[in-house]
Amino acid sequence: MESGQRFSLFRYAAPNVFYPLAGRLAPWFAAAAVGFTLIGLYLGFFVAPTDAVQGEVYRVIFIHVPAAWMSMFIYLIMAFWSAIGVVFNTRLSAMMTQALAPTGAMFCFVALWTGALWGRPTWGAYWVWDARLTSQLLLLFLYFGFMALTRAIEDPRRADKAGAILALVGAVNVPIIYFSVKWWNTLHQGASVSLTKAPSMATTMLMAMLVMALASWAYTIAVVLWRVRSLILERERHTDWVGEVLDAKGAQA
Amino acid sequence: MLEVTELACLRGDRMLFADVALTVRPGELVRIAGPNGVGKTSLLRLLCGLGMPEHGQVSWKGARIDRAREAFHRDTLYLGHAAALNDLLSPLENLRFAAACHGLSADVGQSELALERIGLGPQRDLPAKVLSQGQRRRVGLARLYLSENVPLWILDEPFTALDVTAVRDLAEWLDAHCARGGMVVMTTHQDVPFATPMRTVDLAESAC
Amino acid sequence: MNWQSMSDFWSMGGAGFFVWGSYGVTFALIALELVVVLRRRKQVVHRLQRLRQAMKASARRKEIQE
Amino acid sequence: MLSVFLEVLRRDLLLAWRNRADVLVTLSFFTIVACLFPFGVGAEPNLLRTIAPGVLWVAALLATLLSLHRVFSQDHTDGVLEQLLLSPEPPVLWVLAKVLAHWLTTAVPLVIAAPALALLFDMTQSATGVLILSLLLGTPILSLLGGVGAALTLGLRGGGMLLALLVLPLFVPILIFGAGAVDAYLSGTGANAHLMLLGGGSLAALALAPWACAAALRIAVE
Repeated sequence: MESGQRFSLFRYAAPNVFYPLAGRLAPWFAAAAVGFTLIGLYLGFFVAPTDAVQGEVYRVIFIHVPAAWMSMFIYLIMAFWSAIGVVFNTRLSAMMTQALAPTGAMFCFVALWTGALWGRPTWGAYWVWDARLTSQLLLLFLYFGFMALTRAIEDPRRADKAGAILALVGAVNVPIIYFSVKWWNTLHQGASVSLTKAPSMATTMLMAMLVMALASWAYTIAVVLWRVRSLILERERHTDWVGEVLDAKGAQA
Repeated sequence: MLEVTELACLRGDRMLFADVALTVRPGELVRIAGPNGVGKTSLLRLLCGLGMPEHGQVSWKGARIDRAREAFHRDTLYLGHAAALNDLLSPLENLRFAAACHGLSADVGQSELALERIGLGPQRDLPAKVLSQGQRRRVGLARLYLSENVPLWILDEPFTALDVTAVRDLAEWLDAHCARGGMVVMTTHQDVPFATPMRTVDLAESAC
Repeated sequence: MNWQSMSDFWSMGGAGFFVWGSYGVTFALIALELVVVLRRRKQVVHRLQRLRQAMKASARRKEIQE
Repeated sequence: MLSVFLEVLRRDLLLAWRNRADVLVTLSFFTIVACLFPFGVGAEPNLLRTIAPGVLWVAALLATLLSLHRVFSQDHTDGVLEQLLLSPEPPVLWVLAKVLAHWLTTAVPLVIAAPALALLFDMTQSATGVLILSLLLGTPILSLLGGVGAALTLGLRGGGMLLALLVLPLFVPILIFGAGAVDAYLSGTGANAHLMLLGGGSLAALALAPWACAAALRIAVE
């Protein structure tokens, strides 16, 4: 909290300032997520044409690709917050990191799941040891590791710091994992499965995908803000401002 | 000089104490008192830089200890609850390792002498696992006899599991340290006869 | 318009299981995540309010004693 | 400066010597895991020769994983770790010494035992040489990254399982390049690129991991 008072830049890093701000912003992002999803689904199912090569199955792409992007972005953002937390010792950044992890894991799982369902009719297999799929799977384990570690440590401050170190170590390793797996894959590619290059996409397909990507951004921001609000209340429970928030809530009820 | 201002300690979710202020000057013997669970050990750990205070700061010779870590640790000796003893090594090996890690020069002769002064001469080459609880504590305390030039001693219950003569000898050694201009901050449950006037800080007054 | 009828829409050119399996699981997971997040928030607020009440009560008792 | 490094290294090696049964257990584990594979996939010599580098690398990886808890946990419970953190020297020095001691007492015995196992899998002599080289260059990364994991999970309930979850995904690239080196050599493309990447990885891990490890240890005693 001190740092928030010292630098105006970090004013919003003070939990007591951020908490109400998050509460005000979250519904707007949630609404945006719903709106973008509806537009994206409309574009994806009613405007975008049937793919000449893959048929209708390709429509999985409208969630698969945004989910895969999101799962990687979220890990990068977690690493970013961790670095901020390590350098400036702000408490909020660790809470953000922890609020992001479950959503990142969720998107990671969605990307794998939809990838499998897309792959079966397209390549004839639910799973191939392809570079992208494999590194996505490892990313899921990185998310699980982060969540397991921060939950296993009882002292919240220790959990914050340990999580930050792990997220940074993981972030350094993500590109290494990706490139190593890619290299491994080019050497070991099985003869029976060859991935067709993504067919050049119609503009409407691309539009639908981008709108869905926006929807997933908005959703992530909304859900993370909600989650971080619970975390802030728990962590700051011994402060006066949380007491006031709770009293105001009690008066409402 | 050790200066503590507005120190607050959070353990888990519980605020143990807040607003602890303390200044220790050369030659002073300070005892941290208070009932069990009030956070005496936590305070000592904050003083020696093992813990991170929730609020406030600790300064040594005018510099914050987290900013001037190396200089501070050169000047500090901390003996905690755990004896910092490896069971497979002998007291002599343990002592020499501890001293070397601290950058203290401790050849075999000095170390043997230190062990003799604390009453562990005969056991110095046995593996530490055969030692009794009191003997284990003493291996840690033997470091005090190698640390004459380390000004600040932070001791957590140094007198437990010691017999009467050992307590008297140790008290004399602490007195001598203060007379040299050293500083001692400690906790103890026993009434120990010190020659140095002892200042008692009651942590219960700062408890939350 | 891509679809002639509702059943045409649901069958997705024979790939209905794969497309709807993807969308179904995704939205189910999102719904689940939202439920978990909102329920957690409710629980936290409840628990902290109870804690605060207990703290206030004990503070009051202390005052009366003094 | 160096004295702390040397003291810690000397002490950890001495402790490993007094505890030498531990090293034997790790070694036996390595052997047994590798020997399980023929029972699982069949004793067809060609198949065994093909999977040998991967099997030996996986076994080495698991053996290292099982030995990682030794790096810090005893010192953590004894209170020695606290004293080390209170040393006026930079923590990176003694962290490095401890990791080096772990490597010397775990990886080096594995490397020495590897040729015997390679024999069981009917690997050629030159392929065995490449395997040993890849183990020598790759296992330092295992010890360094594993040290970070061990420091992060220090004193936690179920720490062993958690440690596996944390570090095994990070070990995948090492496995790929380590086993890949032998494959590449056998396929005629040459193992240079793989070995160089492993060596580079070791250097990078050497530069970065001790800092992360020291920070994690500081948190663990807090």
